[in-house]
Amino acid sequence: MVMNTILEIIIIILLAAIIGLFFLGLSRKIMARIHWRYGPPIAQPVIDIIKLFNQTSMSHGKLFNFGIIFSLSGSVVVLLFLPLGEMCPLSSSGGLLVILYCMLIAPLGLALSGGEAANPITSIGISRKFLLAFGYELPLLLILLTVMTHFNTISIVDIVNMQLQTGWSFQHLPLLLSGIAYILILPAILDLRPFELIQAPQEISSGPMIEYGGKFLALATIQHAFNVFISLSLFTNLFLGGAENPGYFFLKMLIVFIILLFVNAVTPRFRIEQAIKFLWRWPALLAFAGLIIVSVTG
Amino acid sequence: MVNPVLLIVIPLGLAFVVPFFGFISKKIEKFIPFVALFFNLIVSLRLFPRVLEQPVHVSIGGFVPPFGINLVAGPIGILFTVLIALVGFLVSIYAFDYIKEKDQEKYHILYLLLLTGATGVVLTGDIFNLFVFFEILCISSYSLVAYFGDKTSIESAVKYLIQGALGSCLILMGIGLLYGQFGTLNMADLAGNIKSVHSVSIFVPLVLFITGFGVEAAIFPLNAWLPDAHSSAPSSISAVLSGIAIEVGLYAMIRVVFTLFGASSILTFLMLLGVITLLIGELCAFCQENIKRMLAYSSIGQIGLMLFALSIASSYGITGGLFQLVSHTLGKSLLFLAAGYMIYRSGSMNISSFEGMGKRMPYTALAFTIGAFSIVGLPPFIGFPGKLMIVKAALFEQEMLYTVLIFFILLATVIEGAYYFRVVQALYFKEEKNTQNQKREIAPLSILIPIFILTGFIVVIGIYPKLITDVLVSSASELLNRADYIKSVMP
Amino acid sequence: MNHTGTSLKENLLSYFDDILVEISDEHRLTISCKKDSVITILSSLNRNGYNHLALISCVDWIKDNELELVYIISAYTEDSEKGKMNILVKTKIAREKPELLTVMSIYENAEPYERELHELYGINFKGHPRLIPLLLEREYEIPPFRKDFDTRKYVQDVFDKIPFVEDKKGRK
Amino acid sequence: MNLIILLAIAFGGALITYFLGKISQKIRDIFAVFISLALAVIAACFYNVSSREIYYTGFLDFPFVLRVNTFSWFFAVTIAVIGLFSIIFSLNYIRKRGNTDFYYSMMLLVIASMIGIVLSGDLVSFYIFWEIMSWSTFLLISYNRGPAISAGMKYIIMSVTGSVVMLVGIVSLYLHYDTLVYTELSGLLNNASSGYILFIIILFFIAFGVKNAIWPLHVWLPPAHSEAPSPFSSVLSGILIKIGTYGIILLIFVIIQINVFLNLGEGILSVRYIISIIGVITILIPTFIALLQDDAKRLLAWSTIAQAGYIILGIAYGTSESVAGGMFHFFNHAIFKSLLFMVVGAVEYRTNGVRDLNSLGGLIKKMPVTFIGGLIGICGLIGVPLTNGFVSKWLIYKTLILNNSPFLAFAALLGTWGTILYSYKLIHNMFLGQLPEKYEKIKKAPFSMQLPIVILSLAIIFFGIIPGLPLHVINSIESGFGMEPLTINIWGIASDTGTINMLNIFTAVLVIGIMVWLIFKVSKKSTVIGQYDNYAAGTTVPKDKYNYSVNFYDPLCRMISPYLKDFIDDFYMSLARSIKNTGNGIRRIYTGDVGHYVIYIILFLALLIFIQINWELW
Amino acid sequence: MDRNKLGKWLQSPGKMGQKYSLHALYFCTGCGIIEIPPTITARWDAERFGVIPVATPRQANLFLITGYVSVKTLRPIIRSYEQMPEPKFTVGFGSCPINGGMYWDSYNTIKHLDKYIPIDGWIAGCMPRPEAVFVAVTHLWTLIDKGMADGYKKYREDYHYYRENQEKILGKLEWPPLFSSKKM
Repeated sequence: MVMNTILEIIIIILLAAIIGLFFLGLSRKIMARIHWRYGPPIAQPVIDIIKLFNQTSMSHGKLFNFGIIFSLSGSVVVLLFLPLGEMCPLSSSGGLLVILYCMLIAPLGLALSGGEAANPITSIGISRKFLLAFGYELPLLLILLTVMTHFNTISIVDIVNMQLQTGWSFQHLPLLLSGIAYILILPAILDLRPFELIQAPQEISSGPMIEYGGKFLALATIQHAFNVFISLSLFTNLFLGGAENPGYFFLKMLIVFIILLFVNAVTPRFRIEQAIKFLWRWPALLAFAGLIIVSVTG
Repeated sequence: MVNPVLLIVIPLGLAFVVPFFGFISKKIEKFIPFVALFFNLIVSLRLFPRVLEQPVHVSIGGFVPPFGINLVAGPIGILFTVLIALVGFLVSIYAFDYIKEKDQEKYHILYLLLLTGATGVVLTGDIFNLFVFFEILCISSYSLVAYFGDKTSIESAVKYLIQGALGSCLILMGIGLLYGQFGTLNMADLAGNIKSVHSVSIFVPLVLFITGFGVEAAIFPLNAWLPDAHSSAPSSISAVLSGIAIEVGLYAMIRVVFTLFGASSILTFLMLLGVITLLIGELCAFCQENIKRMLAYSSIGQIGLMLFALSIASSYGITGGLFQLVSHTLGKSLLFLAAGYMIYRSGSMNISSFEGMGKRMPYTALAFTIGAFSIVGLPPFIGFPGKLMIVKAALFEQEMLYTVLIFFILLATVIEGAYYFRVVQALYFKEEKNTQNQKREIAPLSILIPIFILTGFIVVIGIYPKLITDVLVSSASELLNRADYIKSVMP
Repeated sequence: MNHTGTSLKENLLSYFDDILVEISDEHRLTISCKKDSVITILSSLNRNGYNHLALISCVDWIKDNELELVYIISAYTEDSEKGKMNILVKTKIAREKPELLTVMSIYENAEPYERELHELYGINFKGHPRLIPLLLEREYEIPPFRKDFDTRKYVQDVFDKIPFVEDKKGRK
Repeated sequence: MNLIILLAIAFGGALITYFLGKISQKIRDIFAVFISLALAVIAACFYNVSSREIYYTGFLDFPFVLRVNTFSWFFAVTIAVIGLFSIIFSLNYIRKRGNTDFYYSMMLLVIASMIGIVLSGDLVSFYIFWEIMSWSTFLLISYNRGPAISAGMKYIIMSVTGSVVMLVGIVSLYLHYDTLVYTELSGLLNNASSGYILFIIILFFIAFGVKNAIWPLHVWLPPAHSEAPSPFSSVLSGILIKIGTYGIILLIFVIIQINVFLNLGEGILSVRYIISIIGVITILIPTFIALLQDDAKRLLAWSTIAQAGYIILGIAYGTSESVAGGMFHFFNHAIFKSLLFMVVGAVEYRTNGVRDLNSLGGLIKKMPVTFIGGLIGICGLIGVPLTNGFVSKWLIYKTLILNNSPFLAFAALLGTWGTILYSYKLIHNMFLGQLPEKYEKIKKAPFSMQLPIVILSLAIIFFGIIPGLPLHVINSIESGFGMEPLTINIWGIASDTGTINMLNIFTAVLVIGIMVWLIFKVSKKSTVIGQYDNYAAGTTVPKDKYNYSVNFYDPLCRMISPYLKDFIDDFYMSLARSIKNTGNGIRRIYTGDVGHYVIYIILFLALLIFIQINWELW
Repeated sequence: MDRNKLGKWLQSPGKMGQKYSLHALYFCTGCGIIEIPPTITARWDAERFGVIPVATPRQANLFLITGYVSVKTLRPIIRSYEQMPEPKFTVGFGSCPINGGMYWDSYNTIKHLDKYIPIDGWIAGCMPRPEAVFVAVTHLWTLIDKGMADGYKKYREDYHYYRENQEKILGKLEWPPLFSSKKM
């Protein structure tokens, strides 16, 4: 039994890496196409990572190294809790709450190493990162609570199985509302344009990652790829009925991602106050309404 | 054969002998009160076990009770005598070093007279005799308040004199009315004849007595004299005044109301009066800057608390009240003695001059803190069982009025805590302003002995209150059942 | 010939004696005066409304060995007549050790102009709080904007002296 | 080894340290550490001994009972251990300060009285130890002089009010059932009228609320914690707050029995729900206020109030898992909060007294061990999965969600996110960023400070990975209270509705961490550079002018600060002022003119007679 | 993706990485920067060649020095160049960095930039058009292939000389020398 869980773990990690990097490459291609220009090859992120691994890099001390390692391993651990079709190695040892908490390790690791880089721009980047996280957590918590109280369970595998029987969770009104709210906050989670406050290259020259040289930047991009995969797979698991077969699962994720990219290509960047105000107004309202309906209809 | 009469005769006698000793050498005068009170203490302790079985009656001059003057040494009488003798004895030791003036004769004579008056009031069974001793007590305290001879002490003594005189003549009128009606002066005999209070002829003397004794016992509208008197008197005297004089006034009032008239419906009024006195005493003390005025107002508050407890006419109530009385006597006299010496060292009476005293005079400051904690009623000290018993007594009554009053009382104790803790903080945690005499002075031995003994009592009784609870229970029963008091005194 | 220019010319002439005022065209009035009366003229102009110092420029008359400073003054006002007026205050100072009082007390914004002139022409402005270099990185014994500064010779003996790394490595 | 000897050692130790101090500092320090060590060891070896000793002292015929069972053992051990660590921590911290004998004796007295509270078997001895704890804490809080005096005054006033209200409650209980011993008392309240039970709950709740800093009664905590000396504030917020929790658990589970408590009032208005709502408010508002703080210890004080809200929520919610979560969170909070206060204390000790977050920075280079302790502390505070804070919060959230009260769960989860923000701000402003010029030459924390920090951090990780041990103890406590225990194994909770298995999470994190570390090690070696070789858009990094972590969450603070004015504090202040004014008003009665006094006497006499004539009352 | 390209990729991924993902440092030095926006946006998309502008020198490996270099700008250029990680390439834009261009006799501009920092590629022309940039990029690829784009190695070996030249022009430099000078 242990063997096939290890096998499952390896498959999931590889799959996630490939899909994540494919999504990043695709996003740059789609952005280019929207800008009416040819755009880099799809495998550009892979090339970047290979180049970065060959570059020497400068580190600011042990915590600087530990931070990036901690954040990448945090993202990978979250990966193991998410069901991918019937493969879900660690679902027995932790439900949706554990996912919520493990998703917190990645930003904390990045913040710690950014802090160690002793650059004021990283401090601004980190404070923006946490403020934005605080911004989108409010609606995200409401959404997760609506889903959990609707299916009356806290393990994500049960949610996916229930969706398999009763069809996507979009049919029920409260879940529809919280689904829309989730789509509104996804750009904030994925650090896409309307909420791309953390790595705003023009303003704070890539925020916490300012001192990331060769291999640090490589690990950070891998972590970003995993983060994209995690957020999208969480969304599809909760709202789009999980994964009957992996191919169909990735297609659903891709569609959502493309919608977000269209928004990302055309919208300017929010200031941090405007971002928090927006996140605490519309998505929070929708999710709150969803929660009230769920807790009332019981 | 120890006769309670000795308790009065010896101090009275020695009081008048003091000037003669004066001729031999000025220094001996200091020791006479010390000797007298030590004797008093021994005698009352010897009487203690015998009195607990059944009260001791002595009729002076062989006359049968209703006619002659007789002393009734019941459990409550002996409790008070012990308290008076103990506090008096300790204050006399304190006075060795505290009273430095050259002609101390006046001080010692008056001091002994004051204590004899107090002992007399407590032991007597005859209301006129009660009045006489009461007068001795009041007059000696008027003159002792004016002992320093400066402007403020004389002015406050005169004010105290005027109000005290008014109170005494009200008492005299009451005695006259009663004597006119029943022809006898003996308390037990009077108590036998007074059936109900409702007839006007009985009610007026009751009201007169209450007002008269109320002045001395510092009840709310009548206690205007106390703050000035206690703050301008020398500290040893204000310790005695707060520790003994007002308690004796309260005892007299309670004795009159319970045994003489056996009135019950007026008690609710007294209870309300007690709570009002407590609240007013605490609120006024809260915004005082002068340490002795603050202690004086806090005495008013404590008296209100005792009155409230005593006027709950249940055995719990009276034992609680008496326990509170004992704790207040010990605690307040300790506070006055400690504060007195600190004022003597620091020169001024307001609290800001006490900053940093914790380092300069550690033992006196420690004693002051323990006294303050005990008055506020924090557990390991004597104040806590008192507060506990009062709350138990009040709640035992099951009525809504009592729970409301209890909340008011507890609010008052919080306010009391506020201003005592402020002084404690000033003692320990504030920097000394004028840092020239920073060296640690240990108070002279004669100051330290009374302070340590009082602190010892406070802590010991606080931890093990059974020592005095049985005395209190028997004295409460003596007060409550009026009938067997009459039977035991009358032949 | 608008009347504001003429009225201004009259009262200037009335106040100051050894100055030369002439109105070159419709909106320009040039005043040339001695070195030490510049301060008083500028403060009087500032007082009656011409409160904007546009620029301080300098001309190097190498032949008659003088540096000529030109203060260009105009007014921030709504009424268009006065607004359009440009007043040039010219003064000449010796070229060897050029010394002048700073005008920062009248026009705050003169500070960078005076630093620039100090750096590029070597004029020392007495009373200037911070006469530190503004644009150039290196020290020059002859201030570069002066006519007797030969850039080509300077480039030869500064930049061309610096060897290429290969030859330096080769030689060592 | 019966309990009275334990108490005798504790209280005797406190007195003896005072007098030993007069002889020599060294002996006193060693003696203090020895006493607290002895307390911890003796308390620990009462593991599953449940004994009861009754002593009939002369105290007004109330029996004086001492009892120990797993419930009191659990609290006693935490108190003794945290007390031991804070005394070890204060060996260096207090050496340079004034009257240290007073400090040590008071510290031991506070610990002794807390152990007394926890071991007491009846309400009177509970009350006596409670009061001793209050006034000794008062003396210790105002130890620091200056602003600490007003903080101490505020603390003592509120705690005296609370204990006075409790006194009324105790006495009324005594009069109703004329026994105050827990074992006899627990059964009796079932048949009492719900009105009376509510009256008792309110009274006791005010007293425990003051100590536990529940929202409306929390006003004394921020000034008290930030002014008290650091080792004492770690005791203060680590365990003293929890004595209020102990009281509430005692009230709900021992005196009133859980089933009676649960069906008090119905639906929304049930007592259980109201207390949970108070707990939730205690989580939310202080968390947001903590965000605005600039002083490290005040920030930690507000966070203590927030975490106490979790414990109240957990206990008052009533299901066995939530109570287990609440009690486990008590245990965790004692550990990581005292750890964080020690970290702040160490920094304060080294930079002699600087606690302002805006002027610290970059201390990781100088105090690495303290940083690691602080990091693990905030991970525990946040509840990062491998620390003990996670398990207890998970338990609370699980029951809240599954028992269909999502709004409470939402508020609690939002509280966690607020905790993340302010705890990261604490670590970032103190340890990360540029090291200012003036802290170049500070040394690392002395050994006596590092020892407790290291041990407590290991404890956080250890109990995070193996939550089974404390949960086993909590299970036996819950079965003692008559609730069905949780199904737990050594690694976590295995109940059917939701399981966490810390072993799998730990191995997963470990394996993946090592994999990533290997990838990191394999690639090119990176050169280590100092803090001045940094990107500054082409210029060199200016010394001391390059620290931007001043008021860290400024945008959010600007948005929320207008709503967070602490109106509760203003209310109490205005109350105090009004009492003072009435006092001044009443003082006017004593006009000083003897004529008025005589008139008062006559009027009093007239009043008495008038009442008698008209209404014949007497 | 023909087979020999794939072969080349496999046997030296490092070179492939450096070639096809040149992250250009977004640092406007001179008048040439006005040419960069059209090259990286829709009209002449540089991203097809893997050239993306990056904010900080730490993440960049291509340094475009566009236009004349004044004495004052030389200081940030050197600082940024030294902060870039090791396999780094610099391309001189326009004639000014080559030999001073039209400012050949100005007292304030640097004439031969490669006296101060190694330059791997030059693009002649007084502000070359974007197509010339792409020629330069492809030319850089061939250089990388042949291993001739070793400016950074030269800089590391002869750091002492470069440092001497720089201090001749700029006076004392605030930051400490990058490589501790083994020779001399």
